[in-house]
Amino acid sequence: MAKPKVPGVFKGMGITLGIFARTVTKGANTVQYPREKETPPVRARGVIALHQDNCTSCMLCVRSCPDWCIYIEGHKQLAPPRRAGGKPRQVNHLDRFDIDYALCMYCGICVEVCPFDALFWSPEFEYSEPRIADLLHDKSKLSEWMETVPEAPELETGAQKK
Amino acid sequence: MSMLAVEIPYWGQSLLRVLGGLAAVLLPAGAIVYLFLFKMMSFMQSRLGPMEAGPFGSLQLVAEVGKWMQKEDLVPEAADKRIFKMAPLVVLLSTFLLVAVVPFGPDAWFTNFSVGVFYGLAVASVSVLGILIAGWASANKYSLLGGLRAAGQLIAYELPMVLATLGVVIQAESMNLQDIVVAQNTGEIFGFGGLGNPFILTQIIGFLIFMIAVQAELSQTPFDMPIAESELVSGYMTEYSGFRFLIFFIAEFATAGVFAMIASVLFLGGWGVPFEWFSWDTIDSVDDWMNVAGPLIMFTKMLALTFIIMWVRFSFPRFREDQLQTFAWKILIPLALANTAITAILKVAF
Amino acid sequence: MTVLSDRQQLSYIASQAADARLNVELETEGMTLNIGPQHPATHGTLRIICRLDGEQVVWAEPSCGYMHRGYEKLTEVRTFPQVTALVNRIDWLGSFANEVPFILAAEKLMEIEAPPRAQVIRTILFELSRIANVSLFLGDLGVQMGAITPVFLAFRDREYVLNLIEGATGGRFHPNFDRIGGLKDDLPKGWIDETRQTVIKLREFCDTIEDLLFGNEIFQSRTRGIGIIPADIAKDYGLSGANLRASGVDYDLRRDQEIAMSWDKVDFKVWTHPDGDSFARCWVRLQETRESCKIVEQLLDQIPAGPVMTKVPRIIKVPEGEAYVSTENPLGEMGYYVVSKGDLGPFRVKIRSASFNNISIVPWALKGVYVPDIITILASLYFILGDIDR
Amino acid sequence: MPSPYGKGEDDPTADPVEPDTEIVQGVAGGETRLQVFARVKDLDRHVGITIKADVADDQPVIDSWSDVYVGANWHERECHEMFGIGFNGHPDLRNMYLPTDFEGFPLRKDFPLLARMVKPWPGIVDVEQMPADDDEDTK
Repeated sequence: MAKPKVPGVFKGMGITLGIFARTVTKGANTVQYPREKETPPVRARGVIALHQDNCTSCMLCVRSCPDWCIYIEGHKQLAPPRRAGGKPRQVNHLDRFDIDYALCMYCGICVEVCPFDALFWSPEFEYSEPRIADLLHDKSKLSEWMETVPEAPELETGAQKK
Repeated sequence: MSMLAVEIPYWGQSLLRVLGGLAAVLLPAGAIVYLFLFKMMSFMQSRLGPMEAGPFGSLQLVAEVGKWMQKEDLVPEAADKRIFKMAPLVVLLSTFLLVAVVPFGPDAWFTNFSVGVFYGLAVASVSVLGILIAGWASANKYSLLGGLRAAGQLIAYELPMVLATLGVVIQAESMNLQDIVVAQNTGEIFGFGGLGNPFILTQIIGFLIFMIAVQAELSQTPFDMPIAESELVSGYMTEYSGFRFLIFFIAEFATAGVFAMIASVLFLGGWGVPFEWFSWDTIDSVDDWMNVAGPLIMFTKMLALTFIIMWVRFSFPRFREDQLQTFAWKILIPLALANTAITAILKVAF
Repeated sequence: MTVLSDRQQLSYIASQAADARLNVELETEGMTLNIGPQHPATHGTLRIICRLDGEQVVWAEPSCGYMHRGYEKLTEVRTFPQVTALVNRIDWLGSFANEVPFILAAEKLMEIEAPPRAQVIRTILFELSRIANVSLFLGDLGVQMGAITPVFLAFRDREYVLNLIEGATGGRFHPNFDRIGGLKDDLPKGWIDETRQTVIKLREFCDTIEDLLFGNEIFQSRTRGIGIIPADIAKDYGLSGANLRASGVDYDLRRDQEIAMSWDKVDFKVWTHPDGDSFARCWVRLQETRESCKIVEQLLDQIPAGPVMTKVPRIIKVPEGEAYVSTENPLGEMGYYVVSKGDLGPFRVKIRSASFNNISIVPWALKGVYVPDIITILASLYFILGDIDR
Repeated sequence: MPSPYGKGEDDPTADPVEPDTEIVQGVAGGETRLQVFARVKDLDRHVGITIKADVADDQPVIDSWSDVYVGANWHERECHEMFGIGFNGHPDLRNMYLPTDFEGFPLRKDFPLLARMVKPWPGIVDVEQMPADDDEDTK
């Protein structure tokens, strides 16, 4: 390069001073967490939300979870017929649907394998608990997460809808 | 010390000196830690540093001291208990002894030895003992390695520092720090006295060698083999925790402050501004308000020099200790000797 | 590129032999030092037992197993999708790069191939995870040598790449985005031009690190001529990746084998360095990061339209057989030998990880070396503990 | 291995299916139970071959490659501790990962994976029948 060969030692010091000046003038790259919050991307896998009505307790997610951290209990019961005068339908009623976030490794296989689209990802990540036992989110807690589930982002140009 | 127009009994003077000494050591240490270690380092790494404690993290140091105070300071079971407990005090002791000789104003000084420089350099090497004791007494292999490396390095860099100050002493014709300050502020360069004659101009080699030696004495980054975090975990300080680690921490930054003060006295004209400006000619004719302004001027010069020390610390990797030794013995000492010789010859010639 | 003249290499080896002879005469009794499982310089829990004589290493032996999670046993009780979720935790810094060879091996067994769009996106994410992995190495290199600033720059610029990976796959470290027959999903809108800006930032990062660290004379004196590994010894120990190319062996799996990825659509230079010392290894990795930026930029313009997943049954039963696929992972050559019995999960998966061989040279490389150089050589070999212990 | 798919495939009332530890000979083509294979690659001609060797059932010992290829040293140590295959001529066959006093060879199929034994498989639970339908109560 044309400029005289500045010995590496001083060039290094020049760079640190440059960053010093840039931070003083333009501000740092760090986010002061409790005050400013960085919004995670739409697809971030923060927490799993449960849409209760879709769930027919078919146990597919429980069986395909590598960490065995989903627990489901349900029972069959009769539901009012769809059309008047029809036979009462047999419906699986969900008694218990727990996900133990202490074990979960956020791999997303359950959300993907669910045939009835009952599980969704939401980028919420601030649900740490002082006691590890509280990480076992029950049915109602999981349904609370449903509001934080974002719309699916449109895809890049050239993507073909599956 | 009769400047307050009231006769202070002798015990009062020594009490004032003790409080002054504490302030002269701990205040610069606190300022350096906050300004450079917390804020400047983070700005150089594109982050903001501590912002939570106090406005802009100013009370972070208070928080840290509080944290270290209430932490339990362990003494390893196999350690040599008595000297393990004594080591940090020895290191801090050398800093207080050193600050005793630094002049802060025409009358604002702790002691006015005629052999101030000689005393200062002798006392500065006491900290080597403290570090060696800490390394040996911790009964930990990493500390032992750190301690031995520190011993080798600090002794190797005493010599260039002494020889660098030799050049200054020859030019100022006195070992009394007060005279060195006066010599710098009254002298003139080729007849123009407006800038005084700070020895940094004529002793530029001596200044560079002195700063490099100070960097090594403080075991800062290019020379931080003794506290090589990535190898020896934290060298001789590995086993220390709680209050003793706090003493080590304070000692490290207080020594940085005091060495920067000594460097500013020797090379930047210490507490004085060129006497030409206020048409003073000798030390006695300096006005009394200089006793208040002197420490402030000294503080700013110290901060400037510490900025350079810390700036080097945050942008360099680490020497290996044999490279470090060859750099001291084969390059710095011959250079310092040459510098002393040239100064002596020029002194005799002019 | 300065070529270390043979005279320098000979003088380095002669000086070490002289020191070794000196120690023998003095019979100073050595000290056994544990660079223990809990140590700042090992990327994870590697323990090196070395016998020191003064500051010089007489004998060194790494003892692994502190992070052995038994992957090969776990894969035998899991189905194929579950194994992908498991397997990207081996080299947790460039984790998308772990899934790809396993999925390619499974696809080879099923004789299916991902659609072109999926192959290009896979290669882009592969190179992005390489940039994330190696940029952390460049920063961490500074810390091993004592310079504190580069590591913060590395983590700052690596965040942009991780945000990209999270934007597309959902997971910053464990994307779990690869499926047999293609990808789980397509890229979100605006991802491509965000990648373009990130790549520019990454190039700036490489230049900053080069000026701040590689140009530094102290850094060069700490790394040049340290830990010289000649080419034939590197081949013998089975080194791979940048460690091999730094010893002058021109071997890169991305170029030298046909594989169902789109590296052949891109022209990139394979960097080698003749010296084979620590500086060469770090320097080759720096150039490779720049190459990866170039690859990503070229690929971004060639993403074909079309589906991202081929026709694959919902429940995948891989037919019986065995397949070995290896790719050029950020750490070196990583390969999976998958044996399937036609079941839901693999019968046996042998994971050939790069750092396992890269670290097997440590006993040879650390003989007669100073203590600080142990850290230099370990830093330049650049291993991840999950890779060694699996 | 409990089948993760298909509700009907496993009936919760039946006792859990025993993992079939019966050794099926040579899935990957060998005659005996254990088979050692090694991959050698020539970096200049970019050619790699996998060499397989059947190991006798009663006495699983094979010659070591470590004097020819030093890189094989660690691989053989790992193979020895995981499968119990002896390598004669190997400089030091110490355990690579497992503690020195670990008995048993973990990667053999008949070695139990404790993690899966300790915790009951949550997937075994099934939605029980209608209370009124049949008499036997499964819960």
